[in-house]
Amino acid sequence: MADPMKIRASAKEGITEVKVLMSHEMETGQRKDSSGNLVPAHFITEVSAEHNGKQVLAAQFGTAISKNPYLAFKFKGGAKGDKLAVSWVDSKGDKRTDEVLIG
Amino acid sequence: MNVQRREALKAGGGLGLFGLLAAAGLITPEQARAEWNKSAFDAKTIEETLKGLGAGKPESSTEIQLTAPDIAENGAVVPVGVVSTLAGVEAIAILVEKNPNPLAASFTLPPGTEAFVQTRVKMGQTSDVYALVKVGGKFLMTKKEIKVTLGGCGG
Amino acid sequence: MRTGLHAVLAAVVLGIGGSALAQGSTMDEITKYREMLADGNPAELLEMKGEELWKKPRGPKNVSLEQCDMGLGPGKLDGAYAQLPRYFADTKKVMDAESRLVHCMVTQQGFSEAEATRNWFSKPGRNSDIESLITYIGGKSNGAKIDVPARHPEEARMAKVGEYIFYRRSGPQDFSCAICHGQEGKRIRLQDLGNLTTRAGAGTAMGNWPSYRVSQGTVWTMQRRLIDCMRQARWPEPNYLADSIIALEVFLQKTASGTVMQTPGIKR
Amino acid sequence: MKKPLFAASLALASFGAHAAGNDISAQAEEIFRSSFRSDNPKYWMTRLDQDDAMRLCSQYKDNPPPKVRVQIEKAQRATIRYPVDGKLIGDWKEGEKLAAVGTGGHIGFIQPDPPGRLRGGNCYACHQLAAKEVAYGTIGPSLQHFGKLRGNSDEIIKYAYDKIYNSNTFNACTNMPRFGLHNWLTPEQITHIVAFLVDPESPVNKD
Repeated sequence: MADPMKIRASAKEGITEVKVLMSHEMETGQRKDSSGNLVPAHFITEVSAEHNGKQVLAAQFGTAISKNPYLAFKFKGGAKGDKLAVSWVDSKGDKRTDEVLIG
Repeated sequence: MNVQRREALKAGGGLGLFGLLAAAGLITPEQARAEWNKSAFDAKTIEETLKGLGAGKPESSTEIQLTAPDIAENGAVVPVGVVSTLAGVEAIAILVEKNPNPLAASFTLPPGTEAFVQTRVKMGQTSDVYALVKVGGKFLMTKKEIKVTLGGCGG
Repeated sequence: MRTGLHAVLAAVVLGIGGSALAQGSTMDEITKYREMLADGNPAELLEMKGEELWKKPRGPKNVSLEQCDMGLGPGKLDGAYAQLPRYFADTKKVMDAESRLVHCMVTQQGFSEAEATRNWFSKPGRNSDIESLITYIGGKSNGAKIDVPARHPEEARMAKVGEYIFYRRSGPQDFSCAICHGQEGKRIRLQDLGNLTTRAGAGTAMGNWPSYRVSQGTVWTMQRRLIDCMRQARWPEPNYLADSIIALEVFLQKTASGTVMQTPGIKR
Repeated sequence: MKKPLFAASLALASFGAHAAGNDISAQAEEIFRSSFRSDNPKYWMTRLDQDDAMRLCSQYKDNPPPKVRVQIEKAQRATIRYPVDGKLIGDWKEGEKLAAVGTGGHIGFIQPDPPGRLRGGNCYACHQLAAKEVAYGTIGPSLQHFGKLRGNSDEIIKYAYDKIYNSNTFNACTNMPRFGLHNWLTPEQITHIVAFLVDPESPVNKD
């Protein structure tokens, strides 16, 4: 099972800033292992963030996003204590959702 | 995490993340985006990528800012941000011209989300990096060169 | 300057300052690069995982590591890393954070030493519990002062051994640690090289580890860092937890004592 | 390249007995030596052996007293070998490539070099050379415009060759490796790097 994300969400002057770290190998499909064989691509393809159940960001990733992806964005609204959830799904169908309260 | 959602995610199978979220009642079907844009992500040139994104030939704009260092200490992790002063930005994409597949990421911004994203990309070599922005159905862009440098000890 | 010709050449060399200006902006951009990475250090993912591993009952004895004594008493982690390596009376050995952690995994959780150290570093597709645990343990000393006075005779001896190894040159590149880390204000390519013979230099180096290495996509522990320095010197690799590595750590931590830890770090 | 890189230095004539250091050095050497796997291939372990220059430099923390310094420099000068055809200046384009390559020579189990890995001089790790390469180190002096400033007389060419072949000839215990002595670079490869430094057409002197 995928490891948890680290999410920070903080509201200030009507804007919520969200910073997310996801734990993922982000294999490009172009790396060779020690015996010279190509390691198949395995990477997060889609990310979605919802504030109190309403989507505030949808992202699609390619293999060029770095290992252990980082993502930051901002949206209007959001108050301390609101729920902020981030979900991802990868090219093998693995998925993960984590939720924090906006601080 | 909400139990219902966990179950929905487990049962998801081939629906795609946003299809799933829609099925779970978390987002409306209108919000459920298209499947992963294979043709754009598999494209090998900037032109093909723009075509895959339906962006045609975007004009360059000074109202888009690509925040990134001119020089990256390592190509495996290059911080890149896109900010725009334009109102009503609907989507943002980041492209690295000399990567095997230029498209690194695309973002859909629902109303209320600021024209601001930051992430980190891999760069195989020194290259132009493009920030593409969709606003009012129209595509605009800016680009800058980021130099990728080698480390000293010899790998 | 031993020969006339050399003296002339050296004088000419000193006169060159041609691209100092351009180089200034190069280093500004590298600083910008490092600053952009500092917010959102992926080491935090390992820290979270390490905390879970620390608290979870594991191993043949199914106990957690919460009673592990890292030098400040059972379970006392705050500031412990900053005071390692140190002499432990129960093992009669000078141990660093990693050897002490493995000791706890063996004596308290019942792992064999081979099991405990099998994945002492990660590779793509192979996680390392030790990496996560050390990131967590190191993080518990964030903001703490490094304090390794090496007063115990065994610690003092190890500091001397470490100093010897620091200056020891061999291999097809004539390297020693001191070659790159014995002078002030130098770089290799664009990477700043700390002068590890000074308190400030050793402090900057020691206080940032464990550190996320963007070129490697994971956190490196101090053992991994030093073993890899030896690999880069084109020497064979010392064994994990070898006394020579612990001795180097004592020497460096002693020099760095008094500086404040900022960990986990993030580096190239 | 299976030949021990170290053959040349092991063959060096010995001068002076094992450094008579303080108490700790024998013990420290023992601790250091016992840190390695006993099943390491023999030629890996030869990389831990020290010739007289290494031993003396280690003992004096790279700052030997004048007498020892002279002794080292004299012995090192005697090690320099030249290409059979006697030509000390090669192809600067080859030299440019060699100056940039920092890989090669890694052994061990964790991250050895893949087969066929290039081995170069890694000059940019420590020196500024061509203006276009911004990622240069500062452990050694800047060598930008080396030829432009010094010309390309036979004397300069020989100095550059000798310095790369055995840096300790001019400066005992310098940080710079002894590239020729260790067979890290062949005499021919050294002539290419010499050309990169002195050829008026080389980017070291052009820009």
